[in-house]
Amino acid sequence: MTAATPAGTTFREAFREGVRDALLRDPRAFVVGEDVGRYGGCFGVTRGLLEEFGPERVRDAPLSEAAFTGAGIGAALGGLHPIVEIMTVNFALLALDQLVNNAATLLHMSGGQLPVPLVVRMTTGAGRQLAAQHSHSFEGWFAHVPGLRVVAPGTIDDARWMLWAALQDPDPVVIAENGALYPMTAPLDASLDGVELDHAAVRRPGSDVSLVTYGGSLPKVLEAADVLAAEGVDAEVLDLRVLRPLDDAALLATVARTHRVVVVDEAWRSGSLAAEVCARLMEQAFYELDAPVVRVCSAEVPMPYAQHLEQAALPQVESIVRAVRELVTRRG
Amino acid sequence: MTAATPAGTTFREAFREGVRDALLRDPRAFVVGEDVGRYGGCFGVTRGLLEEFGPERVRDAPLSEAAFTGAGIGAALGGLHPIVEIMTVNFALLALDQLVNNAATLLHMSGGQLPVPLVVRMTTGAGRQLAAQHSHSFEGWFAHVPGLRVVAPGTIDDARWMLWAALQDPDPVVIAENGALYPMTAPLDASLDGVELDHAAVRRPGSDVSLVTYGGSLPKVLEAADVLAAEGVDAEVLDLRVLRPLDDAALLATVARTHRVVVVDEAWRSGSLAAEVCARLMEQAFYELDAPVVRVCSAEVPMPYAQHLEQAALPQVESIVRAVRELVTRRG
Amino acid sequence: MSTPTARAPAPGPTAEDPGLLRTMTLIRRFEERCVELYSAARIRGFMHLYIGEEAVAAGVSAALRPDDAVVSTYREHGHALAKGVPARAVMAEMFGRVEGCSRGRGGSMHLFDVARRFYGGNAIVAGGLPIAVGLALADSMAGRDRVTVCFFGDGAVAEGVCHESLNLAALWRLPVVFACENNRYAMGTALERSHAQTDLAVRGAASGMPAWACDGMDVRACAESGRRAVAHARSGAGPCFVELRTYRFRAHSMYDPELYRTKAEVEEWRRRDPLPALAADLLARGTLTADDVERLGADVEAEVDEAVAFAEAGTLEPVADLTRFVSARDLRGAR
Amino acid sequence: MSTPTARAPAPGPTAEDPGLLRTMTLIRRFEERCVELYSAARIRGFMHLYIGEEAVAAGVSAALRPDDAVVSTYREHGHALAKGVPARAVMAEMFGRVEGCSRGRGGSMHLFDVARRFYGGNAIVAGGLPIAVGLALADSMAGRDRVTVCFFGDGAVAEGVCHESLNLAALWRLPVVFACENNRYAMGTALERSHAQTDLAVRGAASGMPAWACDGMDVRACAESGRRAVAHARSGAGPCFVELRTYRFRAHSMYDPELYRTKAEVEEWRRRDPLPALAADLLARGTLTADDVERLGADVEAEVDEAVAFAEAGTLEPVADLTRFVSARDLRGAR
Ligand SMILES: Cc1ncc(C[n+]2csc(CCOP(=O)(O)OP(=O)(O)O)c2C)c(N)n1
Ligand SMILES: Cc1ncc(C[n+]2csc(CCOP(=O)(O)OP(=O)(O)O)c2C)c(N)n1
Ligand SMILES: [Mg+2]
Ligand SMILES: [Mg+2]
Repeated sequence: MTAATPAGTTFREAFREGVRDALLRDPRAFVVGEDVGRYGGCFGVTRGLLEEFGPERVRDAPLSEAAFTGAGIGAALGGLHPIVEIMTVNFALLALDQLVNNAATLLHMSGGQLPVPLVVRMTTGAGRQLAAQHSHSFEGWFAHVPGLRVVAPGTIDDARWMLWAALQDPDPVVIAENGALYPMTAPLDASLDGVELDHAAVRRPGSDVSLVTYGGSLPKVLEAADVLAAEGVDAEVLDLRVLRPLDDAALLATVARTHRVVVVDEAWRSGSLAAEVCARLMEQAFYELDAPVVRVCSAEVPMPYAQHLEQAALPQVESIVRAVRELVTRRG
Repeated sequence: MTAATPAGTTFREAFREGVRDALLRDPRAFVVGEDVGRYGGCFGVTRGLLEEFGPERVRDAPLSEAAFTGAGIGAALGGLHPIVEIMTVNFALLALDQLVNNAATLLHMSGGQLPVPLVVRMTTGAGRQLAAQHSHSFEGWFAHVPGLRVVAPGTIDDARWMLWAALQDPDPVVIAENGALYPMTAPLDASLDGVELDHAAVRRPGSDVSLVTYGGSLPKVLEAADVLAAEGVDAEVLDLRVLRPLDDAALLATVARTHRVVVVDEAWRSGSLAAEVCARLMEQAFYELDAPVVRVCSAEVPMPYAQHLEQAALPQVESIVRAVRELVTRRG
Repeated sequence: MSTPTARAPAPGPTAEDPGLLRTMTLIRRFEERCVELYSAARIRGFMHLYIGEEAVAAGVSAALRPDDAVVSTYREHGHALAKGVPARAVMAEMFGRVEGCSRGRGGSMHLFDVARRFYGGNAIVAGGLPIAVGLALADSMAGRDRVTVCFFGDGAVAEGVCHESLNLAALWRLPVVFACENNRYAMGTALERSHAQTDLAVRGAASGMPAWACDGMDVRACAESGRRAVAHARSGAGPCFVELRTYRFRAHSMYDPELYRTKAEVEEWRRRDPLPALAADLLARGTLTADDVERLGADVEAEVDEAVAFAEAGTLEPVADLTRFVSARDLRGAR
Repeated sequence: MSTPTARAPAPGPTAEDPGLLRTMTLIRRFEERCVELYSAARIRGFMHLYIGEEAVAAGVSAALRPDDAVVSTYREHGHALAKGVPARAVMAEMFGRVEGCSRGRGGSMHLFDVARRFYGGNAIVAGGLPIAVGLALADSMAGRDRVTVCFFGDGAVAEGVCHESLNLAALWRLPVVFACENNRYAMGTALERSHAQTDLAVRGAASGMPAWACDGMDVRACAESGRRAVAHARSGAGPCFVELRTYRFRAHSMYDPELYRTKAEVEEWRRRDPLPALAADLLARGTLTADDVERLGADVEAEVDEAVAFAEAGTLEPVADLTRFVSARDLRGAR
């Protein structure tokens, strides 16, 4: 189904295949957002789709995040399967009222009459020197809202298939795509023809410590796990995948195996999704823990432009490794 | 300074005195928001102030949350001390971009050139059958944002004095006023002439368990503490007061005294401020805890209109008491 | 594009008139009963009355087909009743009953009835406009000739999303009728303190669509503007904007002390009450007899009585079902 | 209110012309150098070039006093230089140096210089408009006769907050000049795909303020419109809206493949390049000699060279200071 060679698929291509696949297989699906058509998508994800599917189904919208997101909600009520693209999560703040007060509430406020089968894609994350208004990770905010499902692909297969699963979901689904992933390449599993949106996934089994993460931090965490392996620390890597609802069973299973947990989350530490993971472990796995859960998050600062400052603000392989080293050497 | 008799001051009157005091003492201060003037404030807080201070300093704004909040930011840059009133936190979502991308970032983005001495008041919370679009508690979201200070008055004295302290603060301060407090009455401490915005406060000392809460939940928690006292459980009540930055020292001090903690927060459980409190205790007080921290939060549902459902969705004295009973009887 | 300020001339009588009178009377009596029930604490939360504005809902809705959609605000009892949502279902909703049109989850501000395509109660001012645009987008992409009417107030025109939505609908030539109910106040804020340009139709026209104002106290004018607007939208020519100049006789909500306007002003507008005006005209023309009018009133009273009885007899959702309807996954097989 | 579409007639020469030529040349040379430095990875992140639009910044800014304020976007190099922010401080900022006008915290999209009242770089489209309104509100409440100019693009006019801000400024009669740089594209979205009403001045006028369009490729027309607009705002008569019709010669940002427009279209607009046009006119009129023009070019080159050298020599903020400037409490005594 994908044109790219298994060895060399970029996340950008995988996301594009996902969107293309949706437009091919679901006649009710259409894409709407700023510059998804003629421009080819601000990060190139939708390039070529306008030519293939035309301006009705690959719909360029004016700079009106609130209106075209709300229109997506209305179109979903009207029987379509809109795929709304908001360029970045920073701009999604302009559409947050529509997503929280309408998309997430209509089903409940109407006593079950109004499901909203809407999919909203947005780019999140930092690392490209885009400074304080283009580098946020607000996916944790969406994960606070009952009525929304929130997913964050961190692997090439999830990048390829999560959109289709989201389209099948009767609830509004927010897909948080970390921008740092787009240029990365990985082999696609050719045998796969879909993924589910309910469970976390162990990306690397291990016995000494659990590294819990998602999205753009996953590659860093896997790299850290390799570094640790070389030091004799066998780390398990749990990819949350679904940020709402959280997969408690997977969290409990991994802590039951390792009894030590480090949560890696690119968001600002206070009030991050990592905090919720800590709270779940506190509530449900307190007696399984040999040591307190540790968080590796971003420094609490609007993202600076200067490269050395930005890199210092973000979780890095080194800082993750350092945190794990400290944790595993700590006595229970 | 307050006209009301110490015995019978309502929170509404205390908030009004705070605003009035600000306008009397700070010539650069002015109030702007929807219906703060002629209408008298949607919850009556600013009633009478238009007549006393005139339409320039008690400024009715059109329905334009983003624009008048952003204008408040600009006015602060221009040397004024704006007190922006956003009717409720639900509508504040429309101004979130301005608060997050401008108010919280301008100082940093400008390398220290642009402090934003802005105060934003907003009503939060549920309990009045206002249903799914008027009952949110998003103060925890603001507490996630570096560059903002977030406070939540839960006592009559904080209701009276926090605004003045916020006006003195060089940073943007969000004041989350829980609507359920407005009609409540309590005696004002006549000897007080101000409060600080840095520390949590122990509202009731105790030795068996710590109840950590803030804002509109404080009265419920104090009532629960009385019920528990009758049962021989001596609960300490810690009022966070300042949601960002959190007062870690106060959290550690209380857990060091009681070794058991229940966090009560009216927000939806997942991703609530209560989660961050759990995370802080996990990180800094793990070995002090005799049992896992327990959260009492709102059910994860858009607030239903029907009274019995809404009451069932919110933290109540009974549910708090029940949670504490379970916790204190649990073996360490 | 018609000049924004053009006002439709007051049209003559039509066969619809008795129906319009009945709809207006139903809304009026229904809400008068709501006031009593609110005082008796049978209805709670925020409740916004439409009394005085009935000509708008009755007139505009008369132009709609059952399969046309309506998106409304928190001041929506009139729009719901005019679209055919049963009075009993609306009343039961305000009582918080399972039998309510939103199962008691929504209350006065959140009335819904998908079967009647009433996508009603949005309590975020101007929050419903993009939804109306989306409903119309779905119709237009599916090649259906349905129309979506979106009601909103004068205050809503100050919200940015209003302009985004007007532009989107015009740009994509969608079948939306933007029905702006200009009752001269946004809560306590008078029109001229909300807008530098108080001729609201000008704002609609500036987004590139036909826009005009009409007398919202004249139900025939509202019906005429409704027909014209709905015909325009259904023709595929894109959206249009109608400013209906009306007035709210009662307070903004049940909590409003009305400090911002004079009794005299309210009295002046009450003299233009569309209900007695139409009844008198129909009697004078002999279209209806005194008996007819009396019977109509009695019918409506009976309907409202029945609605209240139905609501009183209604049941409460079990608390065990509190978190139902948060995810549509529960619905699979559920309903 | 002047008719929205009225275009100021191309005015004749003024004594300002040589200054305008220098400002435009500085912006042009500065950005041409930025392109080289971006390819050399000395500058990173998003960078948006103003090349082709220089007449707007140069012309409008010429009407400002040093104490007037400017609020801009992410495409702001030109506005910053025209307001007098030193080229060296701008270049150092893009190098991420402490010596940059934002201490390297902001980069190309976030240039600030409070001393020169440049409240510059806002990278949320239309996000700067309410800030400009607030700055003007502060001036008007303090009785100061300062003016605030807010630059934004054609795409920004589709954002709701743009309309909220226009209304607020008009309602409160604030001294704001809304300078809409209509370069016909919002990233890859052409004007007619962003707006049903492509005459953007009509949108400004609909908010209740004088609004007109002018030729943004003619620096004298821009200067004339700037004078008129600033005088209007300073007079206390409230805000006004000027649509400056211009064109971006380069890609939207350094990542833009420009799939959405033809080379021919770009070529056509390049023929209207305001720099050679003004230089030729000044030579023809004998206002400047060939030597003058050459010297001006050499001056500017030297200024840009010096800016680059300054930036290269700049220092980096210590990582230990990462979280500085998050709270203004740190500033007490700090700077
Ligand atoms: C975004 C938002 N801001 C504020 C409110 C509070 N509020 C409810 S109704 C209202 C006035 C709306 O006026 P208008 O649009 O003229 O409608 P009307 O009530 O007059 O029918 C306000 C300010 C709200 N519900 N939503
Ligand atoms: C709210 C928001 N949405 C989207 C973007 C991404 N973006 C940056 S510039 C731009 C185009 C803006 O066009 P225009 O206002 O015409 O200004 P120009 O770039 O042409 O100068 C877009 C869509 C953004 N920065 N902010
Ligand atoms: Mg109104
Ligand atoms: Mg443009």
